[in-house]
Amino acid sequence: MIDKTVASAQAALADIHDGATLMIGGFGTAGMPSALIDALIAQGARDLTIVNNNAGNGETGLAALLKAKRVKKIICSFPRQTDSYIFDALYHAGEIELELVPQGNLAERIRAAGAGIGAFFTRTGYGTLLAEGKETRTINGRDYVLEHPIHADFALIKAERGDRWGNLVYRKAARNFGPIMASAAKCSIAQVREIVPLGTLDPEVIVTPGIFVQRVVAVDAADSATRPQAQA
Amino acid sequence: MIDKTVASAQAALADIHDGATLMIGGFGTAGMPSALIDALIAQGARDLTIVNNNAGNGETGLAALLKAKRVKKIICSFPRQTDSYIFDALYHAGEIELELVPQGNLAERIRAAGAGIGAFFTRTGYGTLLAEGKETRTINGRDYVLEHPIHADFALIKAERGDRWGNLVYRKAARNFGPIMASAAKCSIAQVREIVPLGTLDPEVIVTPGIFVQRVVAVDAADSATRPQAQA
Amino acid sequence: MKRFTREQMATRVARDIPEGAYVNLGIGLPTTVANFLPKDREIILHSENGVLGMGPAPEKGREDPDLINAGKQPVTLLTGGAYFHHADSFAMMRGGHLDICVLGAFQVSVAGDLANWHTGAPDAIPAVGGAMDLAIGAKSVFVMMEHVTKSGESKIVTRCTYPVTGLSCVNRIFTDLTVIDVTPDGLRVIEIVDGLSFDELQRMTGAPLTLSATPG
Amino acid sequence: MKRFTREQMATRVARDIPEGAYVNLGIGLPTTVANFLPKDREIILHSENGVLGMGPAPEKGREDPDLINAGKQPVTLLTGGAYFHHADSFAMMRGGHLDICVLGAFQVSVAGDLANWHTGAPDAIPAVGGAMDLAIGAKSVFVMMEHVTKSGESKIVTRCTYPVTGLSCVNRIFTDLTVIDVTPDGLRVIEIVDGLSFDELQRMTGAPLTLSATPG
Repeated sequence: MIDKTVASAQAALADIHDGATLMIGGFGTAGMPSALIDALIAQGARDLTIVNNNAGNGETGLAALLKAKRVKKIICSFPRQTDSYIFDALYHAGEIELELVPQGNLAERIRAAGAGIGAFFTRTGYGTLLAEGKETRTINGRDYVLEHPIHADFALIKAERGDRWGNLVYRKAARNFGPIMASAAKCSIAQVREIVPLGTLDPEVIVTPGIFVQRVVAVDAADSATRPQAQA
Repeated sequence: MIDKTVASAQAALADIHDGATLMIGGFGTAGMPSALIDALIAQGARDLTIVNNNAGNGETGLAALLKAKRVKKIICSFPRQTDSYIFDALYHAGEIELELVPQGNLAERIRAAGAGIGAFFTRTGYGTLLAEGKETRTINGRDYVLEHPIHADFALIKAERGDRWGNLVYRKAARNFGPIMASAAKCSIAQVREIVPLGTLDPEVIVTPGIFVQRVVAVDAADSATRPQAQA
Repeated sequence: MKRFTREQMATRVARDIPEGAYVNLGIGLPTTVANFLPKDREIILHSENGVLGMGPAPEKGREDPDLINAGKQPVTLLTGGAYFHHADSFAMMRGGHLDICVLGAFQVSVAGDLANWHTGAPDAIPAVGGAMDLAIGAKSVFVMMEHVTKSGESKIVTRCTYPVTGLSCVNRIFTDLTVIDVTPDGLRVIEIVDGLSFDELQRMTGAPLTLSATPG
Repeated sequence: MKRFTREQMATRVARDIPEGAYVNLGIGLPTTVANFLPKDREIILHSENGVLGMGPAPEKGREDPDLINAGKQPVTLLTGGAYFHHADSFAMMRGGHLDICVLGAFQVSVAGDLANWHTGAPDAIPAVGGAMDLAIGAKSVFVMMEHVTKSGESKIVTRCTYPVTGLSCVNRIFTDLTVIDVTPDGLRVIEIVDGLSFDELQRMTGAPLTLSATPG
């Protein structure tokens, strides 16, 4: 019997190696897999390359991972935020490498990795600093830049519910990078609020089919600090 | 008030011009928008370029459009079927042009058009007749072919339910090309079994957000000849 | 000197957003346009983080951390809205499906080049987000900005000195002094704040202007 | 001469599909493998038209025209299955997410080149479907075919004479006479039908074979 559920975040992350490339879901804190990140900090892997939209908020989640000096390089679109002071300090100290990618190119490069695309021409970034040194081409009178896929060893994502086949559904705008990151990593690990019996998730409504997910771990509701008291 | 619903298939297709490129949803007859195709035959537009996975089955739907000699060219992956005799005869008579595209390249080229991609490198087709004359490139030791997007003037698709904003949900494997074709055409027209009030479709479950759809038309259940008597 | 207030600017931008438009409002000043959209128009707001049909901020205490806008502020969803993932969301932006986006700017050039993501200062941490995707992807790009910097320099320029976000992408500029169309023939003024002459406006602007034959 | 029956071939292929595998079965003979999968293994079948977790044919009278396989035959969905659109479905195939695909073939070469979509006859209407995507996309490509054509020619060749579907893509060949691994060192026989010698097999095969040290 297929059973992708794992008993704990600790067990789910046991084989993450030093130097690994990790995609971490979320847009700010929405969709950020905080329980997995906490377990990753405890696990100890270092020299990580992290792919995320941002570079951490406050001192929890991704920011805590940065603070623990586990991250060699970050690939993101929007590191600078009002509460990104941990990243800011590391960056100014030259202790972290930054690859800044326009958000749409970030999403498309992740999607390309999952879809087997070798490279693609995009208009985004053409003529800007972020396309410097990159191949360009004019197609039907419009200018494009060639961008390559971003693959990862692991993806750490947050979903709302999952089953033993790895099927996932998300909650509102916490979906964001989860589905595409799941498709782009060799091993995708989803933190979910609830593991449900196979068949509970409507086949019309599953957002990430289990083929893209290797491990599913339920985290305590109490752990999901970002859950609202009342739903808006 | 936004209202993308249209009273009839006839009205929905009134402005399709001779020489237009049309995407038509469906994989075989599953997801084929038969009511729209019937209305298109009545409407009379000719010299059409059709993008579909197949080239018609029997004498209804797409096959009937071919039989009426309205199609100049077809872009598809699998024209030859046991019941594709209308296409077969036109093809052997030299009365229709065929662009044969591997199915995954067809899907990806349609998706690329909707997503603003200028071109992409794909492994599919490399070294085969279907890549002859196309640019190739080796990326990380693997060989790729460059493929370009397929845009359309109109997309004719079939969905299960739609609302006045154009939001759509599909039914089982009839979903197939619908969502990507909707995104790739200047004007996308969806035939639905039922138009529902705005808000009926769960925002987590909408497959095609209304931004990709310009017109929605409900067709009589009786018209949907392919509906099962009992659901499997 | 008289200037359009921020509310007047937002109202003016909102006036140019028609019924049924799909619109993305950038972070900062553009976000405020949402509060001034005519109530009799159905306008569908897109948020890059996977939301179409974004509604206003929730009541206090009803915030949901899973439902935020691009600026990470809590929002709501209108009836008819939908959620989707990031690649689909950016396909909407990059594939030309948005009718209008409204962006802030450091500079806009005569050619419609936009600079709004980076001052180029060596110690600044660069951050771009979805700005470059919006700049090249929306059918119409509106810029909303002060006409001059705090030190009095024109933000409308012959050539951007800040790093650009996109080339030849801006269609209309809304400042606290004027509304200007970016055309192949140059910058055409279609509206000026009351009490300011065209010549005075030209003197405060770092690129040549022409007066539209049919001012709006 | 003794040969594996079609049922034996399908059973043999099925034996090489492990618990938990994501598998696509091509049109024709490969489709029959579904009927021989070991009952004690959970194996997830993919259909290119947007189905994961495809189940067997429905009972008579329970067919649903919206739920078909790649061959357009009615199927069912297993508990835990899912539907998705065509680009997502082919992303699974092209992105290397399928563990195994099983395809029919006209010819397979020593290098693992596959020819299965087109005879090359000038009057033939070409049709390719998803064959080229499966050939390059699945982690393992199994070919299932008769060992020789009706006229007795080997379908295993030094070089394909039919138009190829993909280059260096086949991993294992199941014929009615043998099971062969395609390796960088050439074709290694891992199984032969009872009563047929290696030498006899080699004589019926249009490319050099070696006998595996550890025949399966």
